[in-house]
Amino acid sequence: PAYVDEFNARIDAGGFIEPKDWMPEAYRKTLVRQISQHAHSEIVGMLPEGNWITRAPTLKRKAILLAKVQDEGGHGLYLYAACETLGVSRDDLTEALLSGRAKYSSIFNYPTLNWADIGVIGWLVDGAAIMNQIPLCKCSYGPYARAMVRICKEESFHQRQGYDALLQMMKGTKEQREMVQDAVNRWWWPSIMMFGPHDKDSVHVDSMRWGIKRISNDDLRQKFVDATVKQAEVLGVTLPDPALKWNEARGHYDFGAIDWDEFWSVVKGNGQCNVDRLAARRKAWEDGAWVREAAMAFSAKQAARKLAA
Amino acid sequence: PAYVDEFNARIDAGGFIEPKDWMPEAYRKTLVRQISQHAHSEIVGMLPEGNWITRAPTLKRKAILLAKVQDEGGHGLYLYAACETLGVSRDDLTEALLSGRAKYSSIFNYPTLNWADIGVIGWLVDGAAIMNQIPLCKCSYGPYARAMVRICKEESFHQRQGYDALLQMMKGTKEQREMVQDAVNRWWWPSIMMFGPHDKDSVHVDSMRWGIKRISNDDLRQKFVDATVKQAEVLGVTLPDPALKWNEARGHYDFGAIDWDEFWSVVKGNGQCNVDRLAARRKAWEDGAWVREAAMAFSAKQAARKLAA
Amino acid sequence: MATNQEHTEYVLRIGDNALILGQRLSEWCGHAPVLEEDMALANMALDLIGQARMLLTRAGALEGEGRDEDRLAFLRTEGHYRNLTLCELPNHDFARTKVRNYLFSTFQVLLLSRLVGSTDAELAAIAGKSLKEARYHQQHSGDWVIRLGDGTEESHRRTQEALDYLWPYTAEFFAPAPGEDAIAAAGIGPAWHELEQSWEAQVHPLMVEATLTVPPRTPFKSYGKFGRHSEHMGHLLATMQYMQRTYPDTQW
Amino acid sequence: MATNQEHTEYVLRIGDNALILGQRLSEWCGHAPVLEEDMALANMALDLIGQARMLLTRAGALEGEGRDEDRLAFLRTEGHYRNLTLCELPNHDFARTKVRNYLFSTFQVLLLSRLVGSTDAELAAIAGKSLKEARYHQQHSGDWVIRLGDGTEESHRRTQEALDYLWPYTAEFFAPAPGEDAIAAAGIGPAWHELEQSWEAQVHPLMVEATLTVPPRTPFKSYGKFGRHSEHMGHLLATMQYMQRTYPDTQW
Repeated sequence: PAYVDEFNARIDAGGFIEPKDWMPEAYRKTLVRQISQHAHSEIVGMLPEGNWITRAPTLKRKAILLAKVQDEGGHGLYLYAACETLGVSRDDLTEALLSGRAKYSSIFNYPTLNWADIGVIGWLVDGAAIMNQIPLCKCSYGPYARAMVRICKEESFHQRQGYDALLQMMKGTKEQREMVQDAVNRWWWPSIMMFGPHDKDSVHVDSMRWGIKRISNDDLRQKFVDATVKQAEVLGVTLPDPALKWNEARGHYDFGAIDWDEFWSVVKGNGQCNVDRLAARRKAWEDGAWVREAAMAFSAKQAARKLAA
Repeated sequence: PAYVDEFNARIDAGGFIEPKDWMPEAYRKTLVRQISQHAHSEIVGMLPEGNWITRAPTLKRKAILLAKVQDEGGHGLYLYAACETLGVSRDDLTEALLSGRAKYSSIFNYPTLNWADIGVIGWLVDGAAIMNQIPLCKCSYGPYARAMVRICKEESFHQRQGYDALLQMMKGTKEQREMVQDAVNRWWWPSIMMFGPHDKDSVHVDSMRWGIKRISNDDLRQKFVDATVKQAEVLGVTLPDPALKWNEARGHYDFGAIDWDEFWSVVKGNGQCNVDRLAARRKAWEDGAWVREAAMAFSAKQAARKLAA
Repeated sequence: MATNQEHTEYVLRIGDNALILGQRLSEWCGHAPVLEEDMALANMALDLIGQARMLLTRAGALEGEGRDEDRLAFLRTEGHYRNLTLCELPNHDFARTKVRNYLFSTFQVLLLSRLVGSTDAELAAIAGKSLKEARYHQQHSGDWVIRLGDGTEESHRRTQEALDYLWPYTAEFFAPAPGEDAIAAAGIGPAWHELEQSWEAQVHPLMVEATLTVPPRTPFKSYGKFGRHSEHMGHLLATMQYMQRTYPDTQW
Repeated sequence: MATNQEHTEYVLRIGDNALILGQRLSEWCGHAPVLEEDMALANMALDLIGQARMLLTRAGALEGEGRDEDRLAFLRTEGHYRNLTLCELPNHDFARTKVRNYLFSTFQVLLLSRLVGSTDAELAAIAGKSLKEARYHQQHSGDWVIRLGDGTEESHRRTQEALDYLWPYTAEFFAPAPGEDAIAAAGIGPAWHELEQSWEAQVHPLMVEATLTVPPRTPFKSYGKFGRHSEHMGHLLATMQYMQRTYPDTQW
């Protein structure tokens, strides 16, 4: 029918779909799944970094980290709001997260073990996230695209701050350099895995067709590797992949085989922190139930008072 | 009647009253009050010292402190058991403590603020406790007297350990000596107050008549001061009382006026830790309810199984 | 005339309040009842850490022994911190966190309002920058105290318990501190007892609106601002100082 | 032949288990559900700290760099601790505490039973002294697991949750560690995977008696004994190391 054609034409022309426009149910579902997963990742992602706020080594670093984690909460908010334009409430999304039905980025199931992890998360994890997200700024769903513009801007700032923190540490003591190298060793492969399965194993062809996803996993991953190798050199750290080397013919860096068993194992709940992360979010939610109830009860009272007045 | 005379004769002859013996109700009540208060003090007293177990500076000191706090739990157990011979259950006594009806020694409402506090509690607080308790080893109620014999022996050991820890610290760095002096400054007056109000203000004359209390508050306090001044000199710390000086005529040390307002204020619940101490005990009790219920349920099942077998 | 030491300690008291309460609030991050509060609490922690940085820097300059904000924040021993005991108490639940924020920020607004006119121009400038933040903290936490106090039965009970628990610690706000009169005479800042009446005049009506009962004053005393803290402080410091203690003389 | 370093690390792994679990158990002091458990938990913490002292002293002697029990206990950075991750996990509730103690002490009894015949005579002597304690821990915690598992509905739920939470961490007990084969060949002690069958053979029947379901093995891996810990470890160390970090080179 006409509205299907209109939808397809808009997509093909690179235009935006807005909340009030007609859209296929599968498009809506795909978006809800992807945007909420992204929102949950922001929220769960507050935990590994939050783990170091109380132990940040200087007040300046503490302030930077607090601001960063606060930004992540803000990203979560925009993204939940974008989801709500698709007719799903934030509470429903939260329940899906807490029950384990909804996913979040597996990267946050790795622990933050030393202070350099904070810098490395900024550099590698936020760096990989940005690679993934920049194409989303032009994705076909308007509210999501606009949220991503703002998020990408802030993430770039975080990435630079993370990298700067590492530069400072690499100029410091032997122990600091060891911390950075240790953190890089632990975060490199998980960061590479953030781009998801190889294109040949990827199941989200619809996302491409609908203009939600615009560049393939492998292309993004290659782009990330190419950019990161140089940054690692400047930093003076070794990326933990002996197969990593420049391929003149391809004009790209080759890199070693990814351990997909580990990837799927973490996705399926067997990462080091899956249980603790969800438990922390559940505890926050359950401990806070009385607060949310109180806020609602008070609003109702206020409304009743206004009516009576 | 005859049994009253027999009771009084036994007391006057310095003999022991045993659980099965007849005793005046007021005697029983006084004992329950005093023994349970003492038991509660042992239990609450685990908290200020427990505060430092996880931060003890060496493994040896950690072990000593753990053993000491464990002994205090043991003292609590003997004393509750002595109370139970008077027909009151441990659960009832616990409820009395948690509801605030029963008292415990006010000394445990002061905070432990540096590691030297642990040594000073051993030296001064346990020292004062021993002074108070040695006469109780000959008190007229048999189970209490026997419990006190064992407790006094262990307390003397604790006192010596505490004093040794302080000697070691005084041989150490300037910071360590400052810690010891700071701790002494904070604990001296509260220790002096552990002997209770001046005899002229004391209301427990019956305790004397019944052979529960055998030496007056002021006499015990003087004995403690006399013994402690010399130990302080050996240690090289200053007791925070400018009025403290040898009185040749009395053959005792004179000392300054006690701040009874502070004493009563802490007794009445306004010490620095009254609220936190009771809250900690209440939380332990409430959080542990399911464990106690499980243990009872399991016992009942076991008994039923035995019966059925 | 106020001595340099009195002046330093006066500024330290204000800076340590911000530092230690900021540290406590930052513990909430990722654990708040709603996402908006995760952000609000992180934001307030950030404000306070920012204030602490300026104030400790100023205190270090006054002291003149070359201690910067980080040496002061991380490398003092417990007895040298000058914060109010209230600021170091554990967060406990959301009610206690919000009631504390309200009691403290109300005090802070009054203090900063006076400090903007300080004869210490740097202190005045810091106060000027901080005042807006403190006002927001007061507004935000006051709204929550009302909402929780007048919310459900449970929220009322928890909020009343929070007030009962925290109230005794507020006496310390106004306890005379050494050198305060000289500080006041020099126009550096008020003796804190000067703020008591205005503070009470703001707090009581809000508690009435929140359907809460302000407990009577008792002889309870706390001594954090004199360097004698609660048992909670040592644990807070063990965490906060960990990196600086473990890796001395290191740049981050 | 086992190298000196392999031998040192082997002893460190055993010593750090005792140290870190002892530290965790000591947190219960004054907060247990019944007085008898306050004492039992303190007693077990004391046993473990005692074992840690002997084992770290032995490890320090093997290492030959002059580090005594306290330097090893308090002045290593996180990545140099070799304890099983299980030992560093927070106590959580009484059920998790008891299930952990059972899972760990059952392992420890098997290990110490083998170490009493070690070619390292000092290690053998330490194992001899520690074995009785470990047997008591196993008996005591096993009794509690049964009591809680087969107690009330709530205690069953909590105990099953504890087992579900802790079980994945037990895989680490038996994961091959570098140099273990050489250690075994030298008769110093078993490679820990040798103990797996006996451990499973003891644990499963007890869980059945406790009416609990042992979860299936998953690919979950933890790496504490290789020096890669959980996020909980850093917080434990911040507290435990506080005094030694704050006052370096001081005798206590």
